[in-house]
Amino acid sequence: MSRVGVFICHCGENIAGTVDVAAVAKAALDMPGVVHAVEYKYMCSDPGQTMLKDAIRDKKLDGVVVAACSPRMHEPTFRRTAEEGGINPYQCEMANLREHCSWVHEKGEPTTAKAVDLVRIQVEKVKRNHPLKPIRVPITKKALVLGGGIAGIQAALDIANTGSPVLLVEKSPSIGGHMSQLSETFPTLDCSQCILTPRMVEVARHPNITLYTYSELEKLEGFIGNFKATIRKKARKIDEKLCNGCGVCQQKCPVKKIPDQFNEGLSNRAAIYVPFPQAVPNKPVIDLANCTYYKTGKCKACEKLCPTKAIRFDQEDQIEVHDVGAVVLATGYKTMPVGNFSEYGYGKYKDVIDGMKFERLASASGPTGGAIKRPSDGKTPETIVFIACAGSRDRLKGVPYCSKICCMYTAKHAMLYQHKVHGGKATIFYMDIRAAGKNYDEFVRRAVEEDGVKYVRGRVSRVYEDNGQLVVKGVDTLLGGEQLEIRADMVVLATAVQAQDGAEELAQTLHVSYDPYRFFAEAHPKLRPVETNTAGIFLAGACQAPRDIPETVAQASGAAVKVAGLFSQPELTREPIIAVVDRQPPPVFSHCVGCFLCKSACPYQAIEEESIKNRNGDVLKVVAKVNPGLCQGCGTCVSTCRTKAIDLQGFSNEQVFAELMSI
Amino acid sequence: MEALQNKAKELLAASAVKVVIGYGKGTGESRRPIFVRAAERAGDLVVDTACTQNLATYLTKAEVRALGRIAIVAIPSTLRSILQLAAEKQLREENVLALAIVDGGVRELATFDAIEEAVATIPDAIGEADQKMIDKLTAMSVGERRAFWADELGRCVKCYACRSSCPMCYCERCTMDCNRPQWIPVASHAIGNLEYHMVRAMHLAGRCVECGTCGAACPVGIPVHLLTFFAEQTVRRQFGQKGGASAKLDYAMSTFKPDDKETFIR
Amino acid sequence: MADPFEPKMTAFVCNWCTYAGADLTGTSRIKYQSNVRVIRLPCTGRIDFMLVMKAFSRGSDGVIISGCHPNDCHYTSGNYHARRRWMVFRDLLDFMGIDLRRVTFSWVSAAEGAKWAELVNDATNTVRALGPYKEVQQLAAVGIE
Amino acid sequence: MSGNLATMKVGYFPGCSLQGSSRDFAESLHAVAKALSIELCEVPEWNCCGASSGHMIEHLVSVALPINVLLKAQKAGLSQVMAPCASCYNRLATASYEVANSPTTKAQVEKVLQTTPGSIDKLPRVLNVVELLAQVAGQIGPKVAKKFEQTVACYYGCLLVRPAKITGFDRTEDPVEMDKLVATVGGKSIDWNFKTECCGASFSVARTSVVGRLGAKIMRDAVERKAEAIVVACPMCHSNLDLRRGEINQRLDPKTDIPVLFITQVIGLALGLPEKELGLGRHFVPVRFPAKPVASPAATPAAQ
Amino acid sequence: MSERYTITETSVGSFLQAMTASGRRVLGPKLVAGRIEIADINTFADVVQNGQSVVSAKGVVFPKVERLLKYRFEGKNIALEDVEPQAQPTVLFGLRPCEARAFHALDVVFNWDSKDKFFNTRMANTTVVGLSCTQADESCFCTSLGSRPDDTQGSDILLSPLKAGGFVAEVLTDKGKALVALAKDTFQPLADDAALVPPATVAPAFDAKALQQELAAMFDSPLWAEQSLRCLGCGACAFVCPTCVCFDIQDEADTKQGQRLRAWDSCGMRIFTLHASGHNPRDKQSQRWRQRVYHKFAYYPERLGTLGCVGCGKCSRACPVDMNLKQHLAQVAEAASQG
Repeated sequence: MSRVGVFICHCGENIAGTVDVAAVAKAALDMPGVVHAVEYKYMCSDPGQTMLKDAIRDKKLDGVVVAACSPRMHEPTFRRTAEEGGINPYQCEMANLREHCSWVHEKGEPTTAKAVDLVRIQVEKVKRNHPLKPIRVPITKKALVLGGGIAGIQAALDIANTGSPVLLVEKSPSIGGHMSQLSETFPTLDCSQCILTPRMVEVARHPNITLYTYSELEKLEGFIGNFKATIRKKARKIDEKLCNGCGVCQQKCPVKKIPDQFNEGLSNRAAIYVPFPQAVPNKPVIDLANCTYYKTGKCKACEKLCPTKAIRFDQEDQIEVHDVGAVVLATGYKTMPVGNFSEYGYGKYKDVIDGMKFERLASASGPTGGAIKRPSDGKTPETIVFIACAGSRDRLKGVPYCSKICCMYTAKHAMLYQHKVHGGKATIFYMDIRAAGKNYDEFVRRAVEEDGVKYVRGRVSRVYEDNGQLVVKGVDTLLGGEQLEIRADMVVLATAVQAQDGAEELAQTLHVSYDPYRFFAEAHPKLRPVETNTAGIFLAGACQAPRDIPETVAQASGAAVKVAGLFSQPELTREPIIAVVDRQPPPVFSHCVGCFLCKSACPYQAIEEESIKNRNGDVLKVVAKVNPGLCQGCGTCVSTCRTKAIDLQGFSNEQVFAELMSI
Repeated sequence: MEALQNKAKELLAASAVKVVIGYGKGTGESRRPIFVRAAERAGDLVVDTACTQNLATYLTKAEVRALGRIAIVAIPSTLRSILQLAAEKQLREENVLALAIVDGGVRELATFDAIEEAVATIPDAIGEADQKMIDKLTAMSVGERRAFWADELGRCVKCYACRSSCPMCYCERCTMDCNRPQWIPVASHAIGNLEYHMVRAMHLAGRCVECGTCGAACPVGIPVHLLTFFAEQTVRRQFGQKGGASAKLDYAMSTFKPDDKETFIR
Repeated sequence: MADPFEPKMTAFVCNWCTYAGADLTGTSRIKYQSNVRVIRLPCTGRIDFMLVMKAFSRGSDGVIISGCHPNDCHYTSGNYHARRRWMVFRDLLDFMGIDLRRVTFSWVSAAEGAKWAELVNDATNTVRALGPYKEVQQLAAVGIE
Repeated sequence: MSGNLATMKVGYFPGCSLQGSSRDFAESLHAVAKALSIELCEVPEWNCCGASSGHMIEHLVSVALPINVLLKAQKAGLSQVMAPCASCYNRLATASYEVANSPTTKAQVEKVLQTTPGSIDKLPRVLNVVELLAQVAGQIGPKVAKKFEQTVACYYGCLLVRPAKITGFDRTEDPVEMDKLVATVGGKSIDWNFKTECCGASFSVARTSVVGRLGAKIMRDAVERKAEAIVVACPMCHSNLDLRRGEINQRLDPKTDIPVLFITQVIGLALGLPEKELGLGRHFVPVRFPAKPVASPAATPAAQ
Repeated sequence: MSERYTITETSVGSFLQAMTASGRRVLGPKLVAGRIEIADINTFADVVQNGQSVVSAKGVVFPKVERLLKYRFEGKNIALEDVEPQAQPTVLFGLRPCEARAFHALDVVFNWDSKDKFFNTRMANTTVVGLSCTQADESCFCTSLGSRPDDTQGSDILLSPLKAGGFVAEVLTDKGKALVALAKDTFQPLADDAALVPPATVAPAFDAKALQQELAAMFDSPLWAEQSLRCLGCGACAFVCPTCVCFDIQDEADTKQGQRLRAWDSCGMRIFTLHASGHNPRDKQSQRWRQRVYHKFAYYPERLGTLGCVGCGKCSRACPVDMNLKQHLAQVAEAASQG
């Protein structure tokens, strides 16, 4: 027979003013199993808590019900007190006499009656509580960062600087991401590469960072603190140790006419190449699709001429498996393919380009050395039109969301154009100008007021060529919806930002959820923006939603702190409110029949299959097993289980049933 | 019938299977499940319209499994049972061979894929009389329905013939037998019976193969199968999923769609 | 004159949205009828359908079930599973003759203190109008000699 | 799409114009359909689609009228209904869309159409003429008797492909289906920029000056890009560019006399059908290749 | 020495009325929705004269659920409340002789050591009017158990149909006399030439006495596994059986009150012998099936001096997988004879 103590709090007048606490105490004393019931002005006060502790000792209580405010308020407090009093903290329950009773009902008999019921419910529950131990899970203090753009770089550096090792995995041959392609950055107009390159180098040099470029994550198993990551290092066909990045191979390679992705196809590269001069690592990679040797079996010019003999045609992909404790997703974004905007003539007319191409044109390291020349004939465009929201906020043919960065970079483009082409005329068609951010609106104003960029509020219906001249046909909604036809030398489309290719597959490999646009979903839109719903996996940058550089960097540091926080603990301790599958002595072993319907019900992939074997190792039964590291304690499996073999600690069938029976 | 007997003889002779579960002659005109373990007994197998019991129930019985690889004479619902049992990891492909009765002849279905194909051709329809009864019930007022079931379930003696004969009720410990807490009263009084049959129907929603064997098994003639049929139809109507359609798990009650259409939640 | 009938209302709510919402009702001092007794569970996904039937067998005149709005589940999808369960269980209850006007399903978020009060009042009034759930409560005596 | 032509049966909704101003469209359509063994079943007791007047005055009427037609078609066992007139097509499609997407509208329509048998839930699919021909494009190629070796400008106008959520056919802003058809019969279609510009539509009668101005832009671009003919799939586009050519030419220099053909006529010619059957004689701008340049402003023809 | 009368069918009607008038509840085999149930008998026409009810009449003296006691929690104390069986005087009219005999098998258990108040009160208030069978089916085997379709044991009055219509009423006990006294004038003295409809012929399939001996040596026979392979382990057989007496005692309680119930149970079910440890001495269906046979045909006669079976065959008819007890026992006997 259990010995329960009931402690009723007046909460000053908050409870006692409405509920007859003395009557509640008296009634409680009559409840089977209750050996002690008192009321007190403030249970949460020091004397209150001391009272509780003393009672536990003196009355040899094995269960405690504190009838006071909401458990969401003080449960931790009183559980700690109960523990100090010498019983298991989970032998303490709270009856919510304030939020759920005294504050919401009128003074009177029915309200006191309800208070008594609320106490009885918890008494019945606590009588069936079992001592629980917090769950302890070891942590591998090594982080995996996916994506070597600015987000990944920032996160990797911040984590590495806290002293934990980091694996930085980038699928392309160099880190740097989109930012390395940008010319200058809003709202300060400082050169993108000038601020990025030092960070890239720092990553390469950092003792705690292992860099995996030209590599991809194949598989991620396990759970928070205990992931197993399988990484595929694609064969560069280069011995990175020997290669000194002299670049001879690039010069000597006979194949030269391959559109250069880094320059958005505005220039060409060789079949063996370093993506860009500041690439980290500064080691080339052989593009198998275009290499003469791989196509014809002859050539090997690079091999012959390499001064350090670093070329390895026989090199194979390598698979490496690493234990990591946390993962930061920083896989970035892509810009929308403009194919479905044929009315803008992209792809049809050479001089209709997208924002990223313009970045390369405007970049000092770009194919034109930063001079704005139009692709068709290299002529400097005297009139240029920018079309904002090419795909963004377009439910029909594009994406319904706002890509966030276009307003700013379009303003920047126009500004750069005005700076580089004196007397040039830049016009921007826009829907709305969204320039929220430090110094952002000022920046746009500057474009309008100082650089004389012409903003036209309206959409463009079509871009067409009228004997060799581009004509942009649009409407100016501010001037009474008058149709405009602007003859332009060049048109730049601010194409929408989209989730990276393969985001969906990656999300599934990692079991993180994603939104309808394949951006990774944060655990809570406001309060947990850098966490995913999968413990131990965090988000940084544009893989979560369109982001600009400052936000990306801030978020990356945020994610890094989450990782550091996790790694700062000796081991993971979690509330033991988790599901457990029963285990019975032979011949039953468990009441689980192994139908595993619970498995698909679990939001956390926490349910595993366990084979129960005899001494000779023959499998006697395959039953479910809950991974305490993954289980979050929702209990969905419990109500899915027909045989009642799964139960939820802290909200067990017996407890809930008893609560119901006590009403 | 000969076709089946020959097939059984051949399988047993070649000991491709250790037992053929089928129908044999029972008391009077009735048919009973039989277990043919020797080629020379294959002649005992009977196939006719009286063979309506879903024999899949035996596939999960330890005593039967112990005999070795099983060939089972299968009516459509038996095939669905096999798939559902497979989806619930209760059955391995190599342990069972379905002998489907198709217009008198017999078709050997050795793989789950083959069974899936066969099942795909089964129309989603229950017996006409049963459907009529369900429609009649749904047309009643809620009070009339309560009265109907109070009367029917009043006869229930909790012999659990429905549960024991159901191929999907293979749990070693049924909810009914849980006593900490005692979810369902053991006694077969009105509440106990109501709760028992409610739980059974819910546990079969999305898993029921609509064989009606439970109803047929009831010694006091309670149409308990209407409850599971109704639950199964509800699942099909609302989620388009059904029990025993595939050997891969697709259990409506442990999956969801964010846009499941519901109108009653305020 | 005999006491007017006061319905016994039992509520099953999730800890993160509705229970917190009900807390907010309290902190905002919004008054509602005191008939309801709340049983707190981590998630609507944890609510075993039998609890609902049991509540009636045990003499409740009405039942309230409430949790996080779709998309807001603290456990990402517990409420979606729960919703499916109710979609089927509700139909079954109805088919077996249980009066659905006595079962109220709702999503009440942690921010919807007012909604909780409204919900409880509406449900309680509905059931009060329907009267005690004799039809089921009487069953308790049936079949025992 | 639909494989065996022999069995292809499509509902046919003529609407007012195909019996009046655009008989040539009707004739060529039937001729081509016959040649491609498509059975056009006129929707029994069809009624006005409610275009222009209808939907400007009373929304419910503008939806109920087309739905009534579709119900009749449904009763006649037709799974697809083809409306050659772009305006009819647009009304029918819009109506189907509305009842499918607005329960309220659906309820209202069901109320007013109580007497018409059938179920609004499974209405026949609505097609325009290009859509239909696109379906059987595969069968046209082999049947070509003499290649239609002209360079044309395919002009879609506004109603055929817009609004996209309703028509759900072709690329809204930059359609290509007609161009593809022209290609299949050996023709060449120019890449131009007025494919979906407004032709003035029903101003054709009310304010011809508008038609003149808009038409001129369209014709200019087409001619500059060396089009020898305009190909349309809409009675209004046709009459505006053909019947109102005088009005248009007043704003053009040089003036142009390139003919305006219905896509059905183009295909008909390629299939080697006699000009008479294709109603080529009914055009105001004579169908000649190459069109001879006009000297004087063409007098606006007297109304017939 | 028993009294014998004749009674016409119409007089039976008035006899029934007299019983009801005397405040007795009259139950008997009656056709309800195509099933024979033990239900209220109002007129003679209600009585089904041949064929077996699905569920036996056992429930009249041993209900499927009966309340043994009630209690309330008053503060920390428990207030017990004894309940008396409400035993309305009952006549079981037109009962099959086999069922009539079955009450003895219950009696020996309920009065084995302690006397069961509930059973005895109900029994004392029950009068059995048997009716000889003139038809039987493939599941009947009373004759194999040394009984007859017109056996008088267990009946207070036994009716046997006359060729000429009406019945011979053999009044066997004081209870019977008391019943007759209610409508003495409906009975006529028995004429010497009264010719009975010959009772049903039930060919003996085995000899129960011999079987009891044989079973001693057959505990480990493979036959049990063989026969029970198709057994589903449900309780249908036990719950329709007129002699099965196993019950379960259950408390149904909450924080305010509770009651103790006695409910039918069956040895065919797996959990019947399941220990708390998880160990189950009768884990296999074959063991449970064997137990059922031994209990009725070996242990009963050994310990209680009577068979635990009356050969009514209800179990065979109720079984969802056609476990035919008669056939199975015959099989056992045969196996035994072959040694």
